[in-house]
Amino acid sequence: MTTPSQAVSHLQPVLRILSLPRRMRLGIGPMIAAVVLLIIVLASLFAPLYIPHDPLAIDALHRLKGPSETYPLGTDAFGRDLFSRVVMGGRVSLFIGVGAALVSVGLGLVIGLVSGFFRTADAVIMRIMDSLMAIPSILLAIALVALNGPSLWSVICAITIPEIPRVVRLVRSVVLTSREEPYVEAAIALGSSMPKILWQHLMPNTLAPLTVQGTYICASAILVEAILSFLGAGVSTEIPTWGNIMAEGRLYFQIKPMLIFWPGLMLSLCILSINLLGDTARDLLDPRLKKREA
Amino acid sequence: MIGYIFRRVLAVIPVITIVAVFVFLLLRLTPGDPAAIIAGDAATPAQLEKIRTSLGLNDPLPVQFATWVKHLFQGDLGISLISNTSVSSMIADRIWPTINIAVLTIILSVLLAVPMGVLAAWRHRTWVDYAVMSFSVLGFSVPVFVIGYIFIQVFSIELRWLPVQGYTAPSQDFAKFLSKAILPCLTLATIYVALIARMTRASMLEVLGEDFVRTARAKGVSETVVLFRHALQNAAVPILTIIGTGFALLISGVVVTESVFNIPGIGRLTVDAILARDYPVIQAMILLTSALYVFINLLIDVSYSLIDPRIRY
Amino acid sequence: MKFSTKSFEGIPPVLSIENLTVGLTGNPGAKPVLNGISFKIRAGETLCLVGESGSGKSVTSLAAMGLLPKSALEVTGGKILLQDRNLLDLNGRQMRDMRARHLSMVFQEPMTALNPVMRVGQQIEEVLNTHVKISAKEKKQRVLDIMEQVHLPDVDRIYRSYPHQLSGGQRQRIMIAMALILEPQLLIADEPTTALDVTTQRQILSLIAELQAKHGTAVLFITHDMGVVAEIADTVQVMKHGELVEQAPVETLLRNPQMDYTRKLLQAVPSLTPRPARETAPVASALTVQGLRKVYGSSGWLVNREPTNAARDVSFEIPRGRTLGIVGESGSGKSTVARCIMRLIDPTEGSVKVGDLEIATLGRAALRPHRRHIQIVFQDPFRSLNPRWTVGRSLVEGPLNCGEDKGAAMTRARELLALVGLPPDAIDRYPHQFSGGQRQRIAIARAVAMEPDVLVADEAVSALDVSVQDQVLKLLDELQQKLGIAILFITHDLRVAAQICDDVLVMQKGRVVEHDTAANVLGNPKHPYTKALIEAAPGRDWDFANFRELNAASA
Amino acid sequence: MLSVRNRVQDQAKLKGVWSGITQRAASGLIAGALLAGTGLGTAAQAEEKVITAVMHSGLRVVDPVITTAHIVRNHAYMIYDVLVAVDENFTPQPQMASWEISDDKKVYTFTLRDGLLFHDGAPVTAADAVASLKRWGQKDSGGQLIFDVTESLEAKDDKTLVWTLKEPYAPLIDTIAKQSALPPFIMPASVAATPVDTSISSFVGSGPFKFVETEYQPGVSVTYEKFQEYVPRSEPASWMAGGKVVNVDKVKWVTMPDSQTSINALLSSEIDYMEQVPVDLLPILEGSDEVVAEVRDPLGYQTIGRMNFLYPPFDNVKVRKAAMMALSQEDVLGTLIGNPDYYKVCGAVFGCGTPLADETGAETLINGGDIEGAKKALAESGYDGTTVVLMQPTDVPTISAQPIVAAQALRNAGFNVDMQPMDWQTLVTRRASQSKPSEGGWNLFFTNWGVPEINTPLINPMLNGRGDEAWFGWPTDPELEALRKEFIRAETPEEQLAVAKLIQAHALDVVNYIPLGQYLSPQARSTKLVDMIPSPVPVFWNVKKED
Repeated sequence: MTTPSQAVSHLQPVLRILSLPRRMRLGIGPMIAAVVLLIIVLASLFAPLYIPHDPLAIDALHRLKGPSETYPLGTDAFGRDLFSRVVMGGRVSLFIGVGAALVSVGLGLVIGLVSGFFRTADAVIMRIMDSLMAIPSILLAIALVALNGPSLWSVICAITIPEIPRVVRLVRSVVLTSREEPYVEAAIALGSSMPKILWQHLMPNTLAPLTVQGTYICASAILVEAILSFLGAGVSTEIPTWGNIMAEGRLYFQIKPMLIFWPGLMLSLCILSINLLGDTARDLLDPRLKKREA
Repeated sequence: MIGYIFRRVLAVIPVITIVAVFVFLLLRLTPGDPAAIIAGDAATPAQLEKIRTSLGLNDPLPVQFATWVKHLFQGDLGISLISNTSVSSMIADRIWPTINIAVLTIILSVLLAVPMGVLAAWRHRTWVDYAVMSFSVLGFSVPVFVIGYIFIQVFSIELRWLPVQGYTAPSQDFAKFLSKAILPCLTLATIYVALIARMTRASMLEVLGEDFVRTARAKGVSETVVLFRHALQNAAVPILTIIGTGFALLISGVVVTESVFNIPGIGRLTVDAILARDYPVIQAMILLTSALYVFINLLIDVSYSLIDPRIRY
Repeated sequence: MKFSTKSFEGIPPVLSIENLTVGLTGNPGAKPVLNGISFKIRAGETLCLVGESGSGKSVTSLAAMGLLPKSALEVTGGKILLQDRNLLDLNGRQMRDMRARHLSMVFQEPMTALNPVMRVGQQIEEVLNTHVKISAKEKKQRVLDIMEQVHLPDVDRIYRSYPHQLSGGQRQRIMIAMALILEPQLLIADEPTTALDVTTQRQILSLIAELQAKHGTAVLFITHDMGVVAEIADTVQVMKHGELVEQAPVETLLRNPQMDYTRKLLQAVPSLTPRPARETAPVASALTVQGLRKVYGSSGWLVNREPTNAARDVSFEIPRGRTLGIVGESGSGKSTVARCIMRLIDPTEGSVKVGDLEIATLGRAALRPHRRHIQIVFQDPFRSLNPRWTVGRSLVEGPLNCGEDKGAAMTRARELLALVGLPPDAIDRYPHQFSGGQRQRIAIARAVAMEPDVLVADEAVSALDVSVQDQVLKLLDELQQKLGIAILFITHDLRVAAQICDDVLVMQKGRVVEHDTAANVLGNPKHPYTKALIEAAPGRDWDFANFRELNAASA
Repeated sequence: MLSVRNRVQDQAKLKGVWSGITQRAASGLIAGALLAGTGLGTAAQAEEKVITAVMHSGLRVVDPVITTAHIVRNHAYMIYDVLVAVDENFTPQPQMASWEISDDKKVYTFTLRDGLLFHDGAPVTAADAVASLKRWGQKDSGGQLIFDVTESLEAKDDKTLVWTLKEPYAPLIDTIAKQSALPPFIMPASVAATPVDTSISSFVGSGPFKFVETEYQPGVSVTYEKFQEYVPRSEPASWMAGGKVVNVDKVKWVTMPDSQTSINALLSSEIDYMEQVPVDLLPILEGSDEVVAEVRDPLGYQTIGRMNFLYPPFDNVKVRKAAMMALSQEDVLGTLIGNPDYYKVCGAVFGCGTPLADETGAETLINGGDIEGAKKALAESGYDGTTVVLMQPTDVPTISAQPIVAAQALRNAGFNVDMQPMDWQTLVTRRASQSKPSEGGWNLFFTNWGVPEINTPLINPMLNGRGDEAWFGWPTDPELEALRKEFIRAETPEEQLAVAKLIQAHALDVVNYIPLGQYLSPQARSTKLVDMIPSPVPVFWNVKKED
């Protein structure tokens, strides 16, 4: 039943995506970023399959050693294998990043939609969000970690909560501006109910900016985790993260800079890639930029 | 205008109230006992209990909250549970290093970032643009403390140009202040420059596409005038906004930088207080920084009307 | 109709464009945006460049100014000679020196073309700062002089004003003052009056003519409006898709167009003569509006603002199958009325009855089932369809809300697409795959799918080129005949109103100043404001579609 | 609430928050800019001899009675003096006072030496000493024991203090001469009147240094200046005893959050002294001619593990023994310190290098552990797999390794370990909780003690079998209590050693706590600092600063 023209039209989205870099004149940066990120993600994901040591295994006789056959990147202050810790740390750091991004975007979307829709709730919600915004996020995060103990979830939670108001504001502003769009007014005229308009017309508009925001949150979460670890309010060292590997390593910065260099490099590369991809996504999704390109 | 400011100030009240309640509850629900910290390693549970009672920590929460708020209204931020000195004098002692460093950082950042952003927007899609953008993405991607350590390693240890750490009040010795403040400020500025340069570029790109820029060019004015006289002022509102919201970022940077460079500012005071559960200090600091954040953003909102005559309140 | 009859025999050209070709930057294979354009303008001559959107008019003017966006467009061939210098050979600095001194430009949108954060006096003075060295006092004097010349009132005050403190007309006068202060040989005016109301447009056109006569400036005037062409042109150039179609002195072109495209373009211009009256069988009223009033911005706590009456005491009635036009300039309150009737905003007082049902006072939820009786088509075809939805999904949204079966709704959607003249496969496509006119058809189909009694068309053809405008108007007319819908047609364009309305209601500052049959309002206006509006309509004495004077037909 | 606190609050109110801040505004940036070129700022300081020292922690609490924190004790040694003090042979010597003991060993008479002055100019009287001792006696566990048998403690005249006991208490002089954790510092009687649970807020002492109150920033820096009127004893300084001769004008303690920064600051002569250098970082200092790294405190620290006696599995002595068998001091110390020059495997609960040292019962600990034996012992103990809640502090480097190493060893032996990370402050709070481990309590944690804090049964906080009154872990151990009483009654060092051996054997038999070995903490100083005396407490008398 499929006519050739239909087949082409089905393929079109795919073709559009494939030709995106060329059409947007993106240059090579985002492509490299994507490849780097993919490598980091895969390497972290499959880390348990190939790491030479248990990242927690202590070797008291081989502390702070340089690279060797047994320890490809050397060992840390506990005699644990740096290589294994860095790749396993990547798993956790990425998990924190993605987790924080998903949770804050998810919660922010719901709260933002509610706020954009229920005018009465809006005032209250926005005051609470303003208050949360006003509290410096790092202090809030330290306090939250202190509250819940340095478990993975409490760190994610501590990173997420300060991000939520930003997401809520974003969603709300998209909802409020989209409400003025003629096609939304047309939908009102067509008798669509408010929840339906909200979900079918307005919510999809938030997805693009939320995707962009999500990448930034993901990047910043990985970074904030490192800072929390640095300040002594991070995840326990039993769960290696790039952040706490660096935080532990900073004591030995001058005698073993590699302890900071490797996790720092991975972290920076990873965040760099995510940010670059986020920028690219934003450029692609920003209608104003699009207009200018046209 | 006055009415607007008045309304904005009124709107601050619920925000600060929520912050106050939130922070208070957050801390009191936190496991952690200042008494245990005061008493040290060898204390017994009975001794801890006595200290708790004497600190008022065994009163019911609402009573503790009411006491705190009552004192707040009298301008009294309380007494540090740990050091037994007044919180306001602790803050007063330690706020100046932070303010001096922060102000210097902002000045430095704006001076660096705005021209960078303008240049990048002007030379959109050229190597200049890519260089500025790469820097600004990089600035976001490296943890502050790593930047700090790199600076220390390079400028203090290898080159021996600048001191490793510390702080001297500018009133005491301005040259010394500068020499000690430069590395922390540069460290702090990295992320701030990245942020402002990005926003300047984006905002300039938008403005440069506007009709009046074309009009200016049609008049035959030079590019410098187009960029800095016509475009920049129009692009300034989002740049100012980001400087305001970036204040939060600055705070988190300050907390870390003060640790790396050993600056006796309020950032470290707060972190130490949180780790030591020094409730009055934490409450005062979070309240103060929140109020400062709100106030700075209020100031920035009001300053919009100076930049853009269309904005009137 | 009095056309310009100046002769330019023997006068040397100020600007000659020879075989100008402009292509996409870095994409030499693509079809050029301008393809071998050549023309000349002589001193004192007004050359009108006309064409529909995308014909390359503005690109031509920007190329002449050297202001093409470098990243998108580049000149690939030809010459632009100003007197004897080829502008394309100049470097950036030399070109900057040329601008404002030898050639200058006025843009379409005077609000955005002026720097919003700079006082207008300084913006004019900046031209002097850039190009001449005279004392500050002299500069100010020259600025005030030129401001007087463009007939700005109270020049000292306006000198210190910001653009947003001025009216649209005043801003455009500032733009003209800025363009002419150094008395350039060539003025390029790119749709300078399109964003203005007709009465203001008239003033600006005569100002340009006046200054041109005074300084002997050559004017390259870009417009899509044939009325304006008839008013001001000496010579006309018709453009289509980056190529010149026809060039002729204005009268020749309007009386005796040679090319098919020109003829089509002219024929699409709606006539100011009202459509023949339709017989008025006594039919039931589809929409009755009584004493409608909308007040914005009441003073609240700590806010002390004067409330604005956007609409006051508006009453009318539209019988089934008839069209009522509301005309007026911007800010007259016509759109407010439309939005109140649609209940997109809540009227402050008054009654809106669709058939016998009072909808002005119904609650949101109670109103929803009755929405299908009254539908709307918006001005901007690019924003009135959800870009993420297929056409089919947009078309069935309303019927599904009314509880219709999805299959049946889709079938009906296909029929509707055929009805509005679109292919059936359009149903699976997305809005961006259609042109503006096609999208407006889809929007109409979407409204019609609800089988409404009343259709509100809010400037529904204003954003479209005349040829497309013509088709959409015809479509509305057809639909009305087939379905018997009552149409409330909101427009600022008297020509359009004349073509489609049975009755016309003229609004000014929120009030109805005249309400009568189209023939009476347009043919025999009573209210001075209506008279002024008609008076200001450019080319109002010319019957473009028939290439002759209007009164010739009645004579 | 109590008077001192209120007084401070009132002052704060008077001052107001903002006036305090605005006053200092004058000395902010603007003033700084004005002064910039003049060089006024440095002129006055050039002639002063100032030692800038980085201590192991910031000073926040200033009451040496309310807390046992080392930094507070160190601070107290700067500004206060003590009646008697211990020298490098662990022998008590007169400091402020000489003493005589009556023949029935029930009356101790102390005589204050001449020239003792408080920093406010008032002479030190016996009444001040009485008040100070009484306040201390409410808090210090050794003091409590003495006051349990005290008949009276009173000032006979300005110089003479008489302490009458109900029964002889042999270790009295040792107890008041101890240098850790709570030595009885002598304060003015008015200050000592502060209730023992309320922190004092006065800084008036009679020690060799005066506290510079205006330069005190809690947690950041504290400055002491030489107390010109202080009269040192004529004997040479030896540990806490002897003449406290001050040879510098000022000593400034600054806190640095990170040892790396301190080391760099020391290398670039920004500071003169660093109290604790992580052993791993010593190589950075090696190349420098201007900095010396050395061990000043010959005893060092003992690192220990403590179990909770109230809840399974460690309420069962067999399980405790199995756990101890699994642990190896070498592994713990190797991981914690690394360089064997700076650690010592030592099974003595009273610390090696002390008079009472004995290693009975610690064989598995000092010989690399016995995992197989531990497995077997655990199997026989009836351990049912109950989770061991192990508290791991994440923010204190000197106790971060022990939990990690121990968790691994215990898991190897068959324990089910739940290592819960937390910051140290959470840990100190939580260890005070007697709740079930699953409800906010705990089973096992680690900490460190300075050896002088644990070197006798009287002061060792762990060796207390009084149940709920005992240190965290709350063992109820009448036998231990009996042995301690016996130790108190012992009169000669030989008798004391004999009892101490019994206590050592008993402690390890019931696994009162697990000594995990001893380590030394090197300090670093600029070579300009000379004549620094060895001492377990970092003291700043005797030391000279060369130009």
